[in-house]
Amino acid sequence: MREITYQEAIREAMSQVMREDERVFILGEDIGVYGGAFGVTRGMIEEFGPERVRNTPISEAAIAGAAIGAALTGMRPIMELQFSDFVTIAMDQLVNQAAKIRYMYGGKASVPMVVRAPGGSGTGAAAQHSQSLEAWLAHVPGLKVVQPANAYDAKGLLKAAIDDNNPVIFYEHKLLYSTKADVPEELYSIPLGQADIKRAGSDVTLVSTGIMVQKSLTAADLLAKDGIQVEIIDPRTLVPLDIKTIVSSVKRTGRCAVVYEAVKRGGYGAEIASLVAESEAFDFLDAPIIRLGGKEVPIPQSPELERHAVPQVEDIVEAIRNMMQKA
Amino acid sequence: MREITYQEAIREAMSQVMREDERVFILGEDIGVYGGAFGVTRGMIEEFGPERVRNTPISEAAIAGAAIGAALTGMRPIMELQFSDFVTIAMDQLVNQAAKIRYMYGGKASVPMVVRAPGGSGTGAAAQHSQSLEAWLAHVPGLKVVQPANAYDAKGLLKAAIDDNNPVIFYEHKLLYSTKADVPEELYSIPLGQADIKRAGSDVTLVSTGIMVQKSLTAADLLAKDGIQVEIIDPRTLVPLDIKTIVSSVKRTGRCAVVYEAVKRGGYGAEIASLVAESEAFDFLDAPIIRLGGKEVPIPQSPELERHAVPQVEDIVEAIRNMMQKA
Amino acid sequence: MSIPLAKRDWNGNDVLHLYYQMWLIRLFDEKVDEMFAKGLIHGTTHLCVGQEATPVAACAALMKTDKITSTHRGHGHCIAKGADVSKMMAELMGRVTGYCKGKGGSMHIADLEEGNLGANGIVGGGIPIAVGAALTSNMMKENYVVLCFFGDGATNEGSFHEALNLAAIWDLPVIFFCENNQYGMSGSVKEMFRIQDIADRAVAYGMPGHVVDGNDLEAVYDVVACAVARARSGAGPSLIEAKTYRWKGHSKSDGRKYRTREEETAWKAKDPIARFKSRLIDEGIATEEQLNDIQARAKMEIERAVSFAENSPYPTLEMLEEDVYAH
Amino acid sequence: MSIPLAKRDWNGNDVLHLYYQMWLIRLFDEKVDEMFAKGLIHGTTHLCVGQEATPVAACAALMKTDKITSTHRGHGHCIAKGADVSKMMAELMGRVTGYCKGKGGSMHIADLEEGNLGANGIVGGGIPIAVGAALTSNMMKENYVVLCFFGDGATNEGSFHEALNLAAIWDLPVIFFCENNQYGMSGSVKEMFRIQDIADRAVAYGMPGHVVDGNDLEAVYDVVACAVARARSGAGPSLIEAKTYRWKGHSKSDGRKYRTREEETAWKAKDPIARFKSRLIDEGIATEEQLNDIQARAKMEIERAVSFAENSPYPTLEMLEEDVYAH
Ligand SMILES: Cc1ncc(C[n+]2csc(CCOP(=O)(O)OP(=O)(O)O)c2C)c(N)n1
Ligand SMILES: Cc1ncc(C[n+]2csc(CCOP(=O)(O)OP(=O)(O)O)c2C)c(N)n1
Ligand SMILES: [Mg+2]
Ligand SMILES: [Mg+2]
Repeated sequence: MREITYQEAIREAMSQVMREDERVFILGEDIGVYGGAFGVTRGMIEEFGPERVRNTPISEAAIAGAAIGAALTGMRPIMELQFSDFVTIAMDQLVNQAAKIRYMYGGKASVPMVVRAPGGSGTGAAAQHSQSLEAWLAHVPGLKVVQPANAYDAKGLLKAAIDDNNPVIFYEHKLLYSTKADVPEELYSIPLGQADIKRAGSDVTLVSTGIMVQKSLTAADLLAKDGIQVEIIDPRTLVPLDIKTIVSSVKRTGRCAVVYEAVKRGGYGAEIASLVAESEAFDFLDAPIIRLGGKEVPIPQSPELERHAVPQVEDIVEAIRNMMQKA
Repeated sequence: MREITYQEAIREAMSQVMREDERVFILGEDIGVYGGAFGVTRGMIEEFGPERVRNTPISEAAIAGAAIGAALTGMRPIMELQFSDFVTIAMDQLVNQAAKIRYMYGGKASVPMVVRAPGGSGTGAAAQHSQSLEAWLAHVPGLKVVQPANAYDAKGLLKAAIDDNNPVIFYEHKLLYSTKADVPEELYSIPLGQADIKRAGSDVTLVSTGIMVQKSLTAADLLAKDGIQVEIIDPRTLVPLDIKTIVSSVKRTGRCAVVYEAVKRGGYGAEIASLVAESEAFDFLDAPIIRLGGKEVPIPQSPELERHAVPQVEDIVEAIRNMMQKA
Repeated sequence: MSIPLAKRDWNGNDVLHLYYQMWLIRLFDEKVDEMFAKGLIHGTTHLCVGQEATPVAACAALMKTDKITSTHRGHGHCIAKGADVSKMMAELMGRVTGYCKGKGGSMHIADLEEGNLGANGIVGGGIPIAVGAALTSNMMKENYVVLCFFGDGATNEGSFHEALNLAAIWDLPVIFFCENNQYGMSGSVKEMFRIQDIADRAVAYGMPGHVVDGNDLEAVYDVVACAVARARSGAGPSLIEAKTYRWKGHSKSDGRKYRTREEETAWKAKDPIARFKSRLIDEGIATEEQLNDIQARAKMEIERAVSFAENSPYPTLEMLEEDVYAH
Repeated sequence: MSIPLAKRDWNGNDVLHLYYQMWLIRLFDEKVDEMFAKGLIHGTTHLCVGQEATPVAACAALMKTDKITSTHRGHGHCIAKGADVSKMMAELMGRVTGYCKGKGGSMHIADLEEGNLGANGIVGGGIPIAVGAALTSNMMKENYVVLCFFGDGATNEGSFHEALNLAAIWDLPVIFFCENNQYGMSGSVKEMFRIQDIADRAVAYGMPGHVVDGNDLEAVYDVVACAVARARSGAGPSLIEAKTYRWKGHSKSDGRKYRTREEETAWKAKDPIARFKSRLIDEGIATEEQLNDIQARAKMEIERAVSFAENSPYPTLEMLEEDVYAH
């Protein structure tokens, strides 16, 4: 199989779907000849033209609203938020409109749209361009939230997101764009709500999301040298969440850690930890459930500060080691 | 001491502070002669005039931004969001500006402002006017989040919020406005970050926020008849959170339940439950930590559906009973 | 006004039906007012008594396949676009037979079959959605136009601005129709704008702007018909401002302190229904008696609606968690 | 342009100092470009080479006590308002001696002492904040004015609209200054607007709008001075649109596919610095040699800034969690 990048995988999924379904189109800032701030749509306007790869003014509320109106009347728009931080401007449309329309209308309408949102820190772009705000969206009934951790997942999950008849927030991570994986050329779908065991292990269940999956894999290799076998579960989608896979793993390992880049306080990892704490796995727990998340700070620009603002491999290693010592 | 309503307590705190400090003023929609959608500012424009009780156009982003700019240059604005749901429109200003300015500027500025936000369901106002979105704001470093459960707390916490040198989101609950409590006439301050044990008990620790405190108190009375002694802790402020008081209670009771009106999935109760699960109280737990929160639905209009969308007294009673049966 | 009523084609509509519709709207909202006062309706509602000419005239200029977006003050729009008042009344009363199964209530009625994409509880929230619906028409060559209703207050929201610009640059078939009833809740247009005519805002987007007497059914019809023709031909959007007045308070419990009783009386003298009635009689289209019969027929229809609603069941509790996600 | 340079008072500024400032801005940004290419600066940056006349002229028309708000493309504004380029360079390099201790970086430099309320990474984010700062001036009778910088692209954000209306109805002392450099990232003004002049948007708020050649320092100075006088006298805000051009790409890695090399060349021929230089020589204010000396002095100042920054320490890790909240 060929290796392609996460960025290419996303572009490929969009392009393949757009070749098949004329209702699918993309809209967003600078997605035309510029190719998007991260180059994800590069070359697409050349293939699909400016009608289906629509450059918009800098108006996140209107872009989201236009996507909603188009979805409500039969299209399947993909909106690119240039940085996921700008979701702050589109919140009313996404939360009060997209998420609720179906329910408020008694099930008589649907809003099939995808919001692609590049998130995360690590590029030195500072506090307003580095956030991980997926917990907000995951709190809202009516939205689905996807967070692919590698190129393979990105392609399959994006296909599923586009096919879904609901508004789906698709969180990409800037630092993952250039990472590679084996990705089939043909289109395939990974069902929303299916966790993936990224590594099997017996000592501790590590639930990691987004870019933390990569870091957890590296940490697990290091921990394996100490004889600690970490099982890494990537939920892949926060809503719907495959809590079953997580709970059954914790029942086997007796230990649970949750790692996410978002600010620890109030991050979605809290939901995951709480679900474990109230599940049947509780009786199997040999140690407190721990969470590693971003520090309670806006992301700073200075490189070392930025690095230390979110969990790194060494933090994961240390936390798991401590956890294994307890109990 | 005299009894006054929650609404009166809030108005009294604002008025008393405004008499003392000319930098404090209020801005928002229809807060002038109309007195605000819930009557909280009634009579204030008559006392303080239209300069300090400023009616604004329907422009939540600009209202928030104007408050920020005023705060940054020496004022202490209080912004009234007509319904807390409209925070969706002010999110960029509150999250990307107010919360981060101090940090981004290396500590050289401060943004002392209060955002009063009436939240919650129960008035039949349906999905776009009934949300409890405090978890979003509590996830954001740089913001503080307050949620008073009765008139006494409302007055003291609002005074503390106005005195605080940071942006404070002050979540009021519509159904609490008409509830009464003994409230001192003179101005007093309740420190942010100090939980209140609303009822002492030995069998289970019930952490309740906002309107759920009242419901929990009623439930506790019913449970006491069965011989179940519930300890009710009201954190009063989500950020900063007095986790110490919670943890020490759970260590005594061995059981923890968290009740909140917001949608259960991703609500701030998940943060509280997770903190308990990773704390030293873990080893004292005799049963899984449970959460009661809103159902995963937009709030419906039809009265019975609306009632059932969020925890009610009977749900709390039942959950605690079940919890006591286990273990 | 110079063209005799009988010589107009009214876009295929029977001119007396327009008269009937105005009465249906007025009597519907008067009934709602009465039922609200009696506690028979839960929640909130916004009445458009006095503003009957704008929805009726605007919708008369549309084809059945054309679409509208509506607002919190949406009963008139809904009726004018062809809704069944029984299902509307059932919705307001939270019954399962309502347009939204009772989940939406007054502020969220949608009637997709007739092309009503829905009311909206968020001021300005529907404007970008209308643009998106027009985008579908454009991309799929469906040739429908979208008429977007909103109030004067809504034109101070950022969503108005972003949406109008987007529609303008993409030449979308939207008619932005502002019902300027002089107040956004308590905010007078005299205080909330430094301009005389909201229609002048069209200049900012390079689209035509028109001011029209909103209590003159014929004048409104003419200006909308012209904008519809323009939109349908691909020449792009227009902004229309219709000056009118709401006779009742903003919503329940409005003391109307922000305006004088004299002003109200002066506007009531410009009753759009009475005015049209005189025209019909003066031009010999119908006799006073015939017109009174029409009014009586509307009254009966409203009575039927009330008894339909009162005899309808509430949604069952099982329905609470349905309709959140589409499959 | 008709007034001889020597006869102008330039608001107390030395005319040669303005020339010096333009060079300081250009050389600063060219140095940043170079260092960025070499990997010496982390993160992102937006250069204003070619746009030196607008900040220098606009700030010259202000008093030291007046304030500005700035944008992502803010180095010029910052320097023109009196910042120390050493502290700016240190900030870009993430050093503790920078304006924000290295926490903010290029997009968040604030210099409160000189009245620069800060750059902003959110397009349009600073506009409502400027209005708030002007509100303080008004309420506290501080008599300062606020000059709010933003780009053409920002005028399509809702925040622009809401903020301008608010300033207009409250007659606040703000000058809304749009640097129309023809593009918002890749979005050409020709595609993103249906109007010729952004200044025409002033009509929507009932404030004066002015178009000016942004590469003509004198013309910009005159129009700003006039708007400042108006604002200071209490007559309210103005909107100024200065037409200019950014010579470099939008930020790092911009292939500039959305515009032609011919267009760039044509604009470079309108170099604002060269133009002002000719004026100074033609009017006999300075000789070519003297002007070259000024330029050389600016170059030295930039070199000093670089070595200051390079020799400055990074913030320590303990500083990561400081400055989130004010005490
Ligand atoms: C975003 C938002 N802000 C505020 C409100 C509260 N609110 C509901 S209707 C209304 C007045 C709207 O005025 P206008 O647009 O003129 O419509 P009208 O009520 O006059 O028909 C307000 C402030 C809201 N629903 N949504
Ligand atoms: C709300 C928001 N949307 C998008 C961006 C990404 N972005 C940064 S600068 C820019 C272009 C801004 O154009 P303009 O206002 O004309 O300023 P210029 O860059 O030309 O100086 C864009 C789209 C952003 N930072 N903030
Ligand atoms: Mg109105
Ligand atoms: Mg620009």
